[in-house]
Amino acid sequence: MSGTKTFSMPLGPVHVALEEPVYFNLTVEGEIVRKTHLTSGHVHRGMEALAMRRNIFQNATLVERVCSLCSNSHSFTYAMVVENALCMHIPERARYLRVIAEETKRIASHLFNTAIQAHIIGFHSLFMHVMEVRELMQDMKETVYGNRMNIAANCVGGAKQDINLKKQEYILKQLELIEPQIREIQDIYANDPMVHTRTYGLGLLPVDDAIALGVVGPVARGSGITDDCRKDSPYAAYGDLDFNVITETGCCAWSRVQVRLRECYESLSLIRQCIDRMPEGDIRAPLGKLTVNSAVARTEAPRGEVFYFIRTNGTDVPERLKWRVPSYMNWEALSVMMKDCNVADVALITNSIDPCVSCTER
Amino acid sequence: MLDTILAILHMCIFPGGVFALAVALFFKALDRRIAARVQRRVGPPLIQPVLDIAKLLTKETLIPRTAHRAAFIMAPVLAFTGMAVCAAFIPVPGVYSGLTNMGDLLVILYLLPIPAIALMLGAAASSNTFSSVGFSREMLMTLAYELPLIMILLAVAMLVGKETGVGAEFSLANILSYQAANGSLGFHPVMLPAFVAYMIFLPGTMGVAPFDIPEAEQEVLEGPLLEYGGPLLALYQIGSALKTFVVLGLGVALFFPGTLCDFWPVNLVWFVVKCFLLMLVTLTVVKAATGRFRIDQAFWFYIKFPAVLALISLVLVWWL
Amino acid sequence: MSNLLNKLSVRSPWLFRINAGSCNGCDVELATTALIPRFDVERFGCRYCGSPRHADVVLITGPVTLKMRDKVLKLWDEIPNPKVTVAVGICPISGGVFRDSYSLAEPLDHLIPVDVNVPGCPPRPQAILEGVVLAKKIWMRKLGIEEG
Amino acid sequence: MQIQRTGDAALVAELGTFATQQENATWQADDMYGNMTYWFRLDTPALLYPAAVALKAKGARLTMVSACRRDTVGTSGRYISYHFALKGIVYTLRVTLTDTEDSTPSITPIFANADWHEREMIELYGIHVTGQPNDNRLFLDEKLDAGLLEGAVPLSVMMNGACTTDLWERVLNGREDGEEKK
Repeated sequence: MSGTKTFSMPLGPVHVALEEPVYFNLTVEGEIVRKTHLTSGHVHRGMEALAMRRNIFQNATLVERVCSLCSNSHSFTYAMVVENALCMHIPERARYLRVIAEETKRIASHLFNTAIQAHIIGFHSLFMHVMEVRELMQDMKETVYGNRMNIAANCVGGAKQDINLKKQEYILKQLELIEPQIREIQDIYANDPMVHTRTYGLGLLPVDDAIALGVVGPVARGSGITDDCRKDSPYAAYGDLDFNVITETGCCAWSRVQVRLRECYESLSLIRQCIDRMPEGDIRAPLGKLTVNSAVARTEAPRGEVFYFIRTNGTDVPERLKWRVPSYMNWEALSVMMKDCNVADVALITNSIDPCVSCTER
Repeated sequence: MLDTILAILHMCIFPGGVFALAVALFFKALDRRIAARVQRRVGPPLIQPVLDIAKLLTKETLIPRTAHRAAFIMAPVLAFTGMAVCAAFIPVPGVYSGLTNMGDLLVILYLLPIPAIALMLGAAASSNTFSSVGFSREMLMTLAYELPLIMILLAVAMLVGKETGVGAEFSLANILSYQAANGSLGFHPVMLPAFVAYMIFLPGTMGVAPFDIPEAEQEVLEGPLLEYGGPLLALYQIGSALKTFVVLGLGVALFFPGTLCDFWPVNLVWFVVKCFLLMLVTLTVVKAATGRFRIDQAFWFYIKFPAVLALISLVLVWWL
Repeated sequence: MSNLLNKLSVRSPWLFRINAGSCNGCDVELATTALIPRFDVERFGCRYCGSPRHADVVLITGPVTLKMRDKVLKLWDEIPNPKVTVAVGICPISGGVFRDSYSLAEPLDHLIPVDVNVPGCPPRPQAILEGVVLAKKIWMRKLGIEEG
Repeated sequence: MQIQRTGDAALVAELGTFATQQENATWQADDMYGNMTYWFRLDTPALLYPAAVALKAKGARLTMVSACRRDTVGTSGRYISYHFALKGIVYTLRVTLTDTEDSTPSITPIFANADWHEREMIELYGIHVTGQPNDNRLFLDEKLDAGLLEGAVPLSVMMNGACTTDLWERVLNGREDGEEKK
């Protein structure tokens, strides 16, 4: 390949491998990337400004559309932060209902990311297979909540809709169907020679860098950091449920996918436990008193920790609503991962942090 | 004079031109259809490749302002004509013995890389960053798979030449008649590594998974083809379809040219069936079951496996 | 002859998608529609292409943000004629939940002629499929062929 | 079952020393699940740096920085809240900017991930961050003014993405007409 001449290669903002517009300017030497410069902001929709002009109920709809892949995490955390600011206590049943919705979205989101990885390495059959399996979760969301992406399961004070016995049976049946398929997928991603060659040892993020950059979610856990809000500061029903925090020590793209797929098993078990232990009762609590207050809330979204901050001033329009999404923390890690990588791997490494541009740029 | 007219007819109608294109497009449709079935989908109708080309012909041709106009237009034309000529050299055992007085393996060896060269020319002419990455990838891939190809052809030529006592036999017609007398080379134990090497060569030269690196949609947005659209893209597609016919036909001619009887339509169908089986094994199934290599991985893969396999055959032929 | 080609051509719509600042719900559904066996757009002869130069039907999602506006227009210009534009989701139509934001440009149909709207947040894959089928009809009309 | 999860007492005490000596400068609150949150109002923005060093020494992680609009505080000055997480407990340092002290020190040297937060603050609110190494735009288009959320943006500018009636006109006119904008 041509000597030491470098040239700059734009990647994006519209690129098939990236679901969303983001613009990398790569300085390339032959096939090796020497420098990456990221230009973002294509999906900046000024949502925080919008949130300060809408009331707390309208905002529930708005924040759900920060990003459709982790939409539930946003409405979930938003509901929590408002409840914290208003000093509300939500009914026991709602706490379990929220976990069911969250874990359902988590499985769908993890499978989607896994599928996209197969797509990027050009493994179409595997990609279609994973998407088809994910479709079982989509069916479940549509049947239970009425929408395939933005399921609107949460509202301030509890859950929007109850899951009756018939739906519970249906959910259990779907889980029964999906579990062996996820096991099969995990086996393929762990052992298939092609997937292994392309992803193992790719996009290394050593533990020290991971800590310094404050990465969260499967990216941190793929680098061996045990960090999970569901365990650190239990919320909803997570304190009463049994699950493990999955970690891998490979620090590479392969490990991150393994973390995601193994987390799916935990999610399946969490949904089953919820259906098993869910108490009868109300699903919504009455609204608390609007005062001048500040509150924070954090939850573990599929991509990592979501953090919300609210300042209320006694009216129904929040004075400040600010959130930070997991991808926001993980983006910076890309510069470490992409050090001297191959042009062919840029999209693959980017995908390995499960980037969510619309979340990050709001 | 008559020879020339006949040669042109061979290039335009049979086995090149119309026939090759019809077979190749039908294969392509079958390929997509079978891949779809493997993935539990319905897949496109069998006429889809024809529709695609018809559609491309109706679209407007956009030529980027920064592109080198003449080279940009010439490249797909070159790819198409190169392969149309090459297809005429492919013998159909029991029906047609190739252009005997001018055609031999060396001509095919020279003609085969034309689509790749045309693609590189087009990529260079379109002056686009992704195209130039595609260009360097295409070049590396060509280097990677041409090496085993040369050794495979050499092994075949040496074997036949040795047995018939002429040193190295490059005439396809003679290779065919040798096989008709002594059995197919594919069943010859010495040639087995070379045949396997040829099967690995096929996906590389056709640019399908796991070697679809130069045109990787997810990495370099179809690379060299990025700036092409409309009729020019159609020419590339026709050229690529013809190439499918050429490489499959060549494989059948070199390794399994056996005929069923003396009735030519039967032999024609038998030839097409063999080509199809070769495609099924080397292109369709492999494509459906793998992802894509990185360019360096693919390069070393070709140096490690097909080149070594072909070399084994070559050395064995030399010694035995 | 050219009439025949035109008639054949609409059976091979190649799709290209532009994300103009969407929350990626529509994009995920587009990927689902396109690529999973259950919906399989390939049976209509569709194919997703990586280059705008190969495209016939362009699917645009998201409210058009200021930063994406010029890029959307540029990409749209690079698609050879005849082309059909499909706006997927409620955002390109009105801005959806993001309307009134300082960061949005204009609704999509102020910028480029939109042929088909597929409303929904996000639309179901079946709705997107119908959008593509409608796009084929409009393409025929643009070519001057009667439906039939 | 309700378990109180409280923070590191030593850290809380140490951060308390940076807080204002006025009333209500430090407070704590727990949510319905028993997770405690700690809030500290710092005397001057300059104290942010040593407080961040103390948090870093304990191994805390910066989770978010949120700035507020100037007019929300009343006359002049505004809050910036720095949220840190340590072992599941959130500690928030609140800095007040006034007319006389209108800049905050950059904590990027301590927490590498503060970079984006600070740049966002600069471009959305026009806050001065002293020592911020990176002055590129993060999200906002060049066409928009920095400090956009500061509040002084005319409504007409804010509303340029306003919805039109186009869709409904189209629906009402009926699709069969085949009106196509050329």
